[in-house]
Amino acid sequence: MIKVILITGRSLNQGVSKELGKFSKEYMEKVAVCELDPEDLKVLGLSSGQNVKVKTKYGEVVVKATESTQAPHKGIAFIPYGPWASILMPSATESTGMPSLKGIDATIEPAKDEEILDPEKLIKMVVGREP
Amino acid sequence: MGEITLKPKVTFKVPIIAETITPDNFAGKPIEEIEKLEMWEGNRKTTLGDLFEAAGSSGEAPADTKIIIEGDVRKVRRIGYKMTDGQILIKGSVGMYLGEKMEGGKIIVEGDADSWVGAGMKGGQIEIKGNAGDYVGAPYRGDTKGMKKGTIIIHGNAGNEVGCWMRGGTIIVKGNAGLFPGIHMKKGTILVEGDCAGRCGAMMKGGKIAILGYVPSVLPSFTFEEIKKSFKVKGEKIKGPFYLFTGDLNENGAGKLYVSTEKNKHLQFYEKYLE
Amino acid sequence: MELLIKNGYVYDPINKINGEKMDIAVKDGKIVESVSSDAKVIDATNMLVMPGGVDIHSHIAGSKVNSGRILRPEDHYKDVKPRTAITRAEVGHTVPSTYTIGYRYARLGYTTVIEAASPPLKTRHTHEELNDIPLIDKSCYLVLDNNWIVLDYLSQGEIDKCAAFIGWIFKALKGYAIKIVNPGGVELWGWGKNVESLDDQVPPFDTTPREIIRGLCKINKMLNLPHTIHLHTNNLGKPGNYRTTIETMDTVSDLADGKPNIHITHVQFCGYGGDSWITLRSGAPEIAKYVNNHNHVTIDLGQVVFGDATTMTGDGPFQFILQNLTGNKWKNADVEAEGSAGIVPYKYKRKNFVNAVQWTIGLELALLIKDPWRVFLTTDHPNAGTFMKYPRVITWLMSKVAREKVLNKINKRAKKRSTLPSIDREYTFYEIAIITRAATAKALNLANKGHLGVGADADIAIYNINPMEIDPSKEYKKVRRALKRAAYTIKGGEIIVKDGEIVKSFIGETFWVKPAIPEDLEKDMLREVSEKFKEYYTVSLENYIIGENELASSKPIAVKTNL
Amino acid sequence: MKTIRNVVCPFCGSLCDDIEVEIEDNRVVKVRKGCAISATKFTKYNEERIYKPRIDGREVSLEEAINEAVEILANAKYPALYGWSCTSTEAINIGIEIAELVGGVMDNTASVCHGPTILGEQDAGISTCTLGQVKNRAELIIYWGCNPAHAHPRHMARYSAASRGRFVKGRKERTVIVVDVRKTHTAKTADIFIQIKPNSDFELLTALRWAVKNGELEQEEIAGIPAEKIEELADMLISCRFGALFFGLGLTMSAGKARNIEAAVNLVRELNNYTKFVMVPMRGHFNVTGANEVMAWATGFPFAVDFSRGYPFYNPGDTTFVDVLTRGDCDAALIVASDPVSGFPAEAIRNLAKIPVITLDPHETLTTMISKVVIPTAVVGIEAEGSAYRMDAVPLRLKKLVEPPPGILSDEEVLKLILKKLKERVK
Repeated sequence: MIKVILITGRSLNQGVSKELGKFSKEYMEKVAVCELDPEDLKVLGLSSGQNVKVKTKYGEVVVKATESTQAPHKGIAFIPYGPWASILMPSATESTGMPSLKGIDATIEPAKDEEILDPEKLIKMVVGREP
Repeated sequence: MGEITLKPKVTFKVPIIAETITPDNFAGKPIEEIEKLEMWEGNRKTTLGDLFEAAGSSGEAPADTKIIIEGDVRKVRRIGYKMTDGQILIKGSVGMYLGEKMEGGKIIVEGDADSWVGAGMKGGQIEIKGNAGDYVGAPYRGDTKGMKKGTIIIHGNAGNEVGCWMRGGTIIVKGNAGLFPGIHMKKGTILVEGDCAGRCGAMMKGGKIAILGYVPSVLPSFTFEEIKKSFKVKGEKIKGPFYLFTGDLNENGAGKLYVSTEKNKHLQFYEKYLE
Repeated sequence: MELLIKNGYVYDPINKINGEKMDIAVKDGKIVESVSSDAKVIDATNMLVMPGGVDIHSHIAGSKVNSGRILRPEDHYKDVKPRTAITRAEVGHTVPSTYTIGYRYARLGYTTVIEAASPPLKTRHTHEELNDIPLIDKSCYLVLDNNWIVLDYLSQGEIDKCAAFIGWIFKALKGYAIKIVNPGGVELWGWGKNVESLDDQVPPFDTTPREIIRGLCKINKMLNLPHTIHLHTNNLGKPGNYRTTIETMDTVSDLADGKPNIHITHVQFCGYGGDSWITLRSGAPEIAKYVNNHNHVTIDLGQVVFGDATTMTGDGPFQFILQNLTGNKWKNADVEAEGSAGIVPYKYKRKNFVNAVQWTIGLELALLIKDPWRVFLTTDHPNAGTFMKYPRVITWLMSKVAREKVLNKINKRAKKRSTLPSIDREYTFYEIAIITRAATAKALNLANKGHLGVGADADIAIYNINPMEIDPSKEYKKVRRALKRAAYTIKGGEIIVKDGEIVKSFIGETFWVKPAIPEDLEKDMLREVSEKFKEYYTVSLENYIIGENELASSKPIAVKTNL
Repeated sequence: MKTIRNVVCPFCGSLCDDIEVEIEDNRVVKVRKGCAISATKFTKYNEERIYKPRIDGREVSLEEAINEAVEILANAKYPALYGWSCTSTEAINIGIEIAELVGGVMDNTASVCHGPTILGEQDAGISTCTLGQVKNRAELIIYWGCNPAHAHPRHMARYSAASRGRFVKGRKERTVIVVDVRKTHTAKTADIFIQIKPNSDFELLTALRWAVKNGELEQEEIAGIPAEKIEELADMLISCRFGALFFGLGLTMSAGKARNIEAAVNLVRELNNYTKFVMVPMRGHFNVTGANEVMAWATGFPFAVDFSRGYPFYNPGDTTFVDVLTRGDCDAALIVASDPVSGFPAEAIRNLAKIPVITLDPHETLTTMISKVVIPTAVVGIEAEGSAYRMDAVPLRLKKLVEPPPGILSDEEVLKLILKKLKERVK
């Protein structure tokens, strides 16, 4: 397990796959991911493409770890905007209207055999009922 | 002193605008008139009597009128709006804008208070036994008329921007404070007895801020002056020692920032600027 | 739909009617000779009847105004009115919402208002807001003096093509007149600089403010546009700038042919004597003297009213100076190849020397310029105060007592330096009708506005005050009260205001000029312009053009040009 | 087959208006000039389309759906109307009147992207410009907490770093600085990359301003950047002829939020005492700026407007949708052209799932999944026209290229029907 600062944001892949549909295979492939610094991957004993569990004070989610193309950023993990990222975010906005979607303390641990939930399962988990 | 007790009739879902709950509006009125006072439940205009069980009798003048609120009023906003005298005691937690533009009297909250406590307050005293939200004493967006007079005491923690655009008065936070205490401050005093998330006094032009606990750093636009033994708030001496900074120099400000030396060893490097 | 307004005291200067007791007949939105017996009758006995007001210079719509709204939430909180069955919610004080602007002008008895400065690239935005301003008719001036294509053509001396371009731009963007804002200075503001005189160079263009003004004045005549060039001077807001103002007026005097050929706007802001803020004095006497001796000039006041204002102009460098003086929040918004805009909140204080001098300048101009047909009432809303203060300004003009009451409260030094206390002139209702309606309509060449003759648009204001009995000089408070809330405002033959309240709401017309340009000339010009567009702009020429379908109620005015 | 030129791309805030599309039997078959996202948007807009209105998952007629929506909105004591950044200005304008009529909270997605930019502006102002000023004049360009290479793919080529203008001819004549927590693909193209510690932008901006004012920095390192480096940087900013700062959610979402923007505004304002400097927010959705503009002219406030008492009240933090949801204040919601469920924090989503939600969208989304009423609409900019505002508030006209599927109306048309019914219903 490693401690990281989690940031979220737009990515080209997220932008393109979004246009293919929120329930498309591509969207899940490109958005249910966590970009990590190669060194951090090493520490976790993982290689690109294996699953990790990301935990914050606010929630946890399983996504696919990928080696960042924007390294070095040891200790910083990136997840594109989307349902997988938002589960990890605080809802408090410090009375600004804006949740803190960048710079959250998080931990990351290997989760090779745990499944990545598709959007439907994810929402079911969040709202606690069949959508 | 006359006492009026209010109890919510139901658990509120949508926001309740209750700016009519003030000793000024209650004083000299029989219950049935108090029950007619206007309130808003979301987008429906309604009356105090529809939303609250009211009992007791008010005093002749605001000064001898005490309002006691029981039950959950976290959705109830603007209690004590522009009140000039008398007392409000809230036994639970309360919603936003408590004591907005308050001019006198006293409000006590036994639980927590949501954001904008004492927004643009002009006098009187507010005491929160629990925690307070963000923007304690602050004005609305774009406005520069922050708290001018009076005292706000928070026994728990306070959120971001305590005393934003403050023009006078005193705010005491006995717990921890979030980011930006005293931002845009012109005058007055802020005392944080616990830790502070940082960026104290950003863009301040004047006034005094003291942090007795830990601060991650001091803004680069503040300059270190000297080590001070103590800090005065409302005549009372608070023992230091403190690092004293002046700022915000970016605003040509002359605000004073006192930071405990013991709790902030990581700021020792400033001492090289002594002599 | 027929209306008969009976027994009112009518002030209709264009038709030389001066307080005559008479009836006004209305049919299908126009003034007519007579109406049938089943016409709805409005009893205007002992009331003041005038044409609907015509505001020649007000900032009511577009990117600059909206930036002011966004910048100033604190301006809006206290000035609100809930939605009614007829009206949308009202909100805003110095920078109100579009709906609020329409309702408030209508309550004052105004029925036509022109947005004073629209940068071409953002004129689509201006029209989207004009579409949402109810009741009044409106239009907008296009800022063209710092436009690169105009400057290229002027530097190269290609005045025909420049005229063709400007003619085309009115058709393409649906504007009404040529607005000039600190010519040359605003282009240099692109580099954080400014000009200081009419003869400074404006690199990289081989031209000067003087040449730009003269060029556009000639083009205005070539295109035969209904209004003159509408000019915000260089050096605006600087002590001593009254000299620049007079020089600017004089630089086109030789181009005049008996009619006005230049309008200098909000002259209060460019009527400063002295050489610093300490030695500041009014330059109004000198300017008035020039105007009295030259009939090619018209002006409007930009009268200061004490209290809250929001300064917003296309004069970026001026706004930059102002934010440094005040330390207030500052928005600057430059527009590629066209100009700039700046916004700074401001509060005019009686006891402030500079503000007090500014207050005297506007009134001195109005009182020292003899011909009311060439000096118009404005506050350059919201720069010197909101248009809601017009009734107050009118009473200052009609009553020496009202002026003295304020004079006794303003900064002493300012009072001592001002000639205002020595001026006895008091405006009559007839003259007020001229400077708020008749003269502005005439200056805009709006044949159907500003008068009540047969064929005119039935835009009528009725105020509950008896001009025969009242003495405005003494009872100015009554006058102010009456003018604040019209007894009736009639727009296009519809009663829209009764006893100061909106009783009907609809969207008025947006008028714009459509100059006829020789085809081949337009073709040549457009070929060059589309090339320049690729280099200068970030949008395509096609997407720059605004379709007539984008206007809620479009009223093109065809113009025969001398091209 | 016909070719349509100068099409405005309805994806990001860059609103590129030079797109060429080829239409064959009411389908876009080819896209030229657009970026990868644009090309996908124009050709794949029929993926996961909704073709029939739904109530509780059951297909119904448009009229039934509209009646249900009207009932929900008319009965609600505190309805919220949210989204609006991916539809036409005209549609948003009707949404505003609906909110006013039903006494609801009208918020747009700006509150979770550049809302803090607006809050910063409301305290300090902003020195900004249209993108052509940058293209024609900017010698120095900073990208701070934004990654156009990914989020606004053609921005650098058309408007900024590599654009060709009248006075500055291209990338070689400009200095490009990137400030970010990661070496983004934008950073890789920069002349200078400043890797800043997360959540310390405010400190760096404050230090830069102090250095510009020629003040002495008493700390050796700020935000992970050595003091000398900061002073060097300050000198560079002062000595350029025209500088532009582009900033993104790296500033608006990280610790300090609106105050980060205020610090940037103050830095730029300071720089204007020495040279010409401007800043432009990198707005995300194609018409989020338009949502702010039309709300401002109609209500005085650019987002987060509460009409519950009949007139507009504004206080982000109170009247913003995420806060309204998190506190569980609203009892119904109308979502237009947005998918909050895929982007909002869990607690907010849980509360949204508890109330009746009406959603207008061309496509299946996570939000339509939890909606009681779903009304499919046309894709604005492809199947419907309308106005949209670029990130620099330049208004452009979106084109209608093809016919929408049979029976599908635009957001504007559906909202008009709802408003009409509401006016009869609410009296």
